[in-house]
Amino acid sequence: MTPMIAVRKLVKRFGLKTVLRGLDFEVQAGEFVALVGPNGAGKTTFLRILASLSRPTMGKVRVAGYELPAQAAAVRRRLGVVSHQPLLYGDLTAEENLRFYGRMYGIPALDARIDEVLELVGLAARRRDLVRTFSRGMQQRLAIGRAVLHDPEVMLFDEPYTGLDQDAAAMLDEVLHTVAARGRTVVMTSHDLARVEALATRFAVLSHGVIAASVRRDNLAGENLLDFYRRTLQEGQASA
Amino acid sequence: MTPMIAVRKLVKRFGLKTVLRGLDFEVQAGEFVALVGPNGAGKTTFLRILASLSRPTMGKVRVAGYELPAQAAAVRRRLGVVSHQPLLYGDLTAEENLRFYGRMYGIPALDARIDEVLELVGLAARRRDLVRTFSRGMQQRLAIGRAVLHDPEVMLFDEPYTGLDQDAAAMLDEVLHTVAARGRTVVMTSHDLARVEALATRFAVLSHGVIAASVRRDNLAGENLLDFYRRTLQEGQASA
Amino acid sequence: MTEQPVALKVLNGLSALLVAAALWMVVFYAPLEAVMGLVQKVFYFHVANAWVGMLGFIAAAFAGIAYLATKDVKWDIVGVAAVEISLVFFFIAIATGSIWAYPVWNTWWTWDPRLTTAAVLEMIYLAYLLLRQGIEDPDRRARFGAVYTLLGGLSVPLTFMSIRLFRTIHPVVVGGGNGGEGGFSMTPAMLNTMFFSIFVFSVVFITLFWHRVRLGRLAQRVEELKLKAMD
Amino acid sequence: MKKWSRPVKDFLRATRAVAWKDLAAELRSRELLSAMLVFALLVILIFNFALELDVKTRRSVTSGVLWATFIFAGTLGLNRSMAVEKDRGCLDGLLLAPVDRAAIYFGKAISNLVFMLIVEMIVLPIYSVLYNVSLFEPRLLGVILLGSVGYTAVGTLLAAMSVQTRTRDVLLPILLFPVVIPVAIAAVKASGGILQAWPMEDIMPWINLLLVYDVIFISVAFMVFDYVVEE
Amino acid sequence: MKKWSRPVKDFLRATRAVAWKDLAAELRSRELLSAMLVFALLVILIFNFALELDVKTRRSVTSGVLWATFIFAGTLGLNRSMAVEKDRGCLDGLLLAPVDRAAIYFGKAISNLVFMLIVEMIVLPIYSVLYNVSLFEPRLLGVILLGSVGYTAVGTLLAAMSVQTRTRDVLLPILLFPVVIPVAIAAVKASGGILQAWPMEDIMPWINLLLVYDVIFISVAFMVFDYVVEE
Ligand code: HEM
Ligand SMILES: Nc1ncnc2c1ncn2[C@@H]1O[C@H](COP(=O)(O)OP(=O)(O)OP(=O)(O)O)[C@@H](O)[C@H]1O
Ligand SMILES: Nc1ncnc2c1ncn2[C@@H]1O[C@H](COP(=O)(O)OP(=O)(O)OP(=O)(O)O)[C@@H](O)[C@H]1O
Ligand SMILES: [Mg+2]
Ligand SMILES: [Mg+2]
Repeated sequence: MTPMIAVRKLVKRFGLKTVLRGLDFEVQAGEFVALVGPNGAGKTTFLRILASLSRPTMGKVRVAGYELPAQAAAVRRRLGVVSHQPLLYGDLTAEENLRFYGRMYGIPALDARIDEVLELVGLAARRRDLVRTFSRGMQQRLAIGRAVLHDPEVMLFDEPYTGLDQDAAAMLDEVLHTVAARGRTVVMTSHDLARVEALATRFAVLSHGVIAASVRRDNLAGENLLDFYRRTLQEGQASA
Repeated sequence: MTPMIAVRKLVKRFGLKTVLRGLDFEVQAGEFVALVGPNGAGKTTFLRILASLSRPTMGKVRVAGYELPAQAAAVRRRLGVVSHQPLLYGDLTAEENLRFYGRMYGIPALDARIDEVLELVGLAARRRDLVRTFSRGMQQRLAIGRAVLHDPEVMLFDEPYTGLDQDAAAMLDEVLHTVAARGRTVVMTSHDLARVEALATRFAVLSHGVIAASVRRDNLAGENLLDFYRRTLQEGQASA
Repeated sequence: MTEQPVALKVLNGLSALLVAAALWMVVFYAPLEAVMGLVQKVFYFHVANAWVGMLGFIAAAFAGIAYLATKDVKWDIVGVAAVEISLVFFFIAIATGSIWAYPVWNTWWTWDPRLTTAAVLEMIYLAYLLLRQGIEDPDRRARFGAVYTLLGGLSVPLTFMSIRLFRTIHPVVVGGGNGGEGGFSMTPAMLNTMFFSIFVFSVVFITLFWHRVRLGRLAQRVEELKLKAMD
Repeated sequence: MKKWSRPVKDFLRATRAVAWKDLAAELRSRELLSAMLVFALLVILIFNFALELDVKTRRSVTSGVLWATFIFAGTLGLNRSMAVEKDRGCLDGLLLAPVDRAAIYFGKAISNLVFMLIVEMIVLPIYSVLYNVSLFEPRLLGVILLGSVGYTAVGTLLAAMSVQTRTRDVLLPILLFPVVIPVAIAAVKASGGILQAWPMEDIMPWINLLLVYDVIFISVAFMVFDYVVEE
Repeated sequence: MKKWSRPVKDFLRATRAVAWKDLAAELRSRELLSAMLVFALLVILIFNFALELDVKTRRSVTSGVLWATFIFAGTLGLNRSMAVEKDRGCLDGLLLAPVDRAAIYFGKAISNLVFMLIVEMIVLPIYSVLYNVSLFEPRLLGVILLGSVGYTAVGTLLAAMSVQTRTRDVLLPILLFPVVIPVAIAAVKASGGILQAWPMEDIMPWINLLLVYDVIFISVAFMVFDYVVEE
């Protein structure tokens, strides 16, 4: 089976600053990988490269079987992204936002799909309200709807729980479970190790620009994720 | 003993939208209160009123023995605030930022105090660098330094852990412990109930514009904070 | 890297010699122009600076294309160097033009198409510097800079052609009539002096350019070492 | 008519979607148009005070004042229209869509052009009432269209750049004005010529210049837009 | 000299601190000043095209063009100077300090005024070279000072308002221009009178009007600033 995401010797520099230093990473179809690491480790940078928003300086990146950045359009078609920001237009209604993105993706039978997604994220009642009148939690809900609208094979979530209250977080948990149950591939970053521990099937620690360790949940062997994380960072420091 | 913060029948409206509906709240000197509640409950609004950044529509607010908004200047002198944003000037260095705020507060022996604070938040080595070159974690550190610069009696923290990694969070934990040990009063909001549970001496749930429940850590009686929080919100819903 | 290469040292000396030679030619070799007299001598530096400046702007546009195609920082350094030096040269052209204009046209400045397009050209590259200053991320700075030099390059031909396309009072002496106020026909000695000073300023340009690129490289090294130290 | 191939159809669909969402949002709030319009009137007012326009001078400067007004108001519109994209990270949202980036550029350029034309079509009659000059001349409308196309073509590109800088509040006019001046000159001259009833052969060179710049700006922007939005 | 009381001293200390940090930041980057300056030159350029200013009309419109330039460039500066406060939530940081809000207002207004005056002092000589008019007249400088004081007094207030709105990218000029027009007219008339050597008794009414507006604007801004920044 070819992996859904395959990254080899990925290097990313911003000017002279090297953020990713020869990172190797592989995700099989249907896996749910949690990407953890300290502030400024390069998690967002890495996800932006996977999302084709940023170009690798060196290295090979394949997503859903297509090469990046060469076949970016094919990758984008199969990708759903939730980032720090909601990527929504404040001056359009919830429905119009989805309609716009639906058109950009060329989704057939768009109206039916929009109804479905609004139902999923619990915004059906507010569909005709302008997004800028939405609270932070509601915007995040719609951002999630936007990301799953075209039913992507691969989902990238960058700290999606930031600022969400318990209810909204539960909603997101549910969406993630549904997505995972349907065999979609998910990569998610978070600083909330407890939450991540309950969700993901594999944990990868990004540190000093490489994946310093990666472990399947089944293989944590009783060790809790926080300890594993701490140990990985210390070993990294010792070897550096 | 007069309470450090005393709020009676506080109402705050934005236009027609009532966010706080007759909120009562009291904090004794030396208490560490965690303010929790769903998205859009009004936590930020409430803290901004306590910080004198926003005017109450109705009701009485006393902080550190002074009336708000009438004696705002006296309150401000005794207040330290960490908000979502760092409140720092990107075009000034770390040191210049602190010097500026120090002058605004009229702090005597400012240079010595600046050295001390930079040491505390671990930025002594970067004191002459422009703040806009700082990473998010470093900006948050300096924001904390800014808030404690004038050694305030009351501290207000609005989701200070957002986006911080484990190390930076540990640093903040330490600052909060020091502050609490010195008998300062702290009010902090957060959605991370687990973290809050370990820190605060009292928990207050803000919901539907009032403090729906408030409990001291000692009185949680084995119930965990999440359950208490859930129960409070449900009771609120039932009675509404 | 820290020591100047021999070729550069030779160029330094050569530039100084050539400038001296050009001065000599302008003062003693080139004949006095009959109508305008002494100020006409500014002509040789005026044209040479303008030419070299405009060529530098064009070079920056090509460096921009090279950067966009290869994403090699080298081309960014080349682009900035070319723009910065050309800005100075071109400013000298404008200033000498102004000095010439005062006795001949009886004003320091007039809004003639040539003068205006020249001023606009200078502004474009000032805007370029402001653009770079406003961007933190070095990649983006280089990319946006490259795109902007490309757009700016479009204005160079217009500036050059302005005296040949529009009715202006600025004279044309090369490959054109004798139009304008203050035009004159060149004697062979004048022509020689002009070409020689264009050559001299080109050499000076290359020398300065080399220095500036070296400076850019060194600055880059410093940044690199700083980053290493911080890691 | 030959059936268009699938990529072309996708391209047009995306372009239409981008333009549509700008127009839909604006149709609801009308805040961009009203801001541009009010600003345009204020600029005319300022010109009026600054120049104490009297009947004699008025005629000769009409086209200049009009274009200066369009340029200032246009900058406001371009700035706002791109700021909307940066607001909640929408630019990333656009770039994540599986469409050619050029389609995004054309979508934005089209909506910007439409806003600009609407403002112009309202300003024209107001101006002609205020200053008692007749401006209804089909050829004038043609020139305004050509000028606006060139202006928004390069303006959309530069707005996409400036909105990504730290000094985004101030940078757009500084980048845009000097680059767009050739278009502005040609437009002022051509419209002035039409209003003063010059013979057509005197006007045509300016219209041709406008056409040349439109083509150049559109093709350059089309080619480099990718570099402006990528990281 | 009588010793000032403690509140007054606190007030002055805070005002100085606010102005100092703006000036310190600007002294380092100089990006605001250079942006205002380049923009001012561009505005002059555009006016020049728009109006084809010739020597005869030039004299009578000098003061108008100058003031329009100052007004446009000033808006740019005001916008940026307030945007800096919104950037990382700094405005809240200012408001949290135990100082009178009026001190914050005066601090910002002073730094804005200083920026504006610096730009004006650079634009004046450039303008006088470009248009061959002499502008060195102590009374003219006095009028410019008075006009700039009125402009920044109300501009600082309105910038603080517009930066807090959703449409902050476009709102400031729309709010500011109509309000500031009385000051602008008085300033244009007074400077025009001085440049055209009117008798002093014809100029004085305008200067008095300027003074009156300065006083009114400063006192109104002083009184309402509190309402603008609080929530
Ligand atoms: C501030 C005023 C001036 C500016 C900005 C200016 C600008 C330029 C520029 C950019 C060029 C080089 C382009 C070219 O060779 O076509 C040039 C060339 C030249 N300038 Fe000027 N100029 C100014 C004033 C003058 C004056 C007052 C005179 C003489 C009356 C003059 C005489 C010439 C001549 C003869 C050339 C060579 C033209 C040719 O190529 O045939 N310039 N000027
Ligand atoms: N556009 C950019 N230009 C320059 N440096 C950048 C850029 N984007 C990111 N960086 C740098 O790259 C490093 C990695 O940043 P990134 O945002 O990927 O970290 P992260 O792992 O997502 O951190 P966090 O947990 O705080 O979100 C940081 O040091 C950051 O300063
Ligand atoms: N300036 C304002 N104008 C209008 N409504 C406002 C304003 N500020 C806040 N609100 C509204 O008041 C309510 C409370 O907002 P607030 O930011 O205080 O919530 P919060 O408890 O901090 O939520 P979160 O957990 O998402 O930070 C929200 O519905 C919000 O939309
Ligand atoms: Mg991140
Ligand atoms: Mg909040």
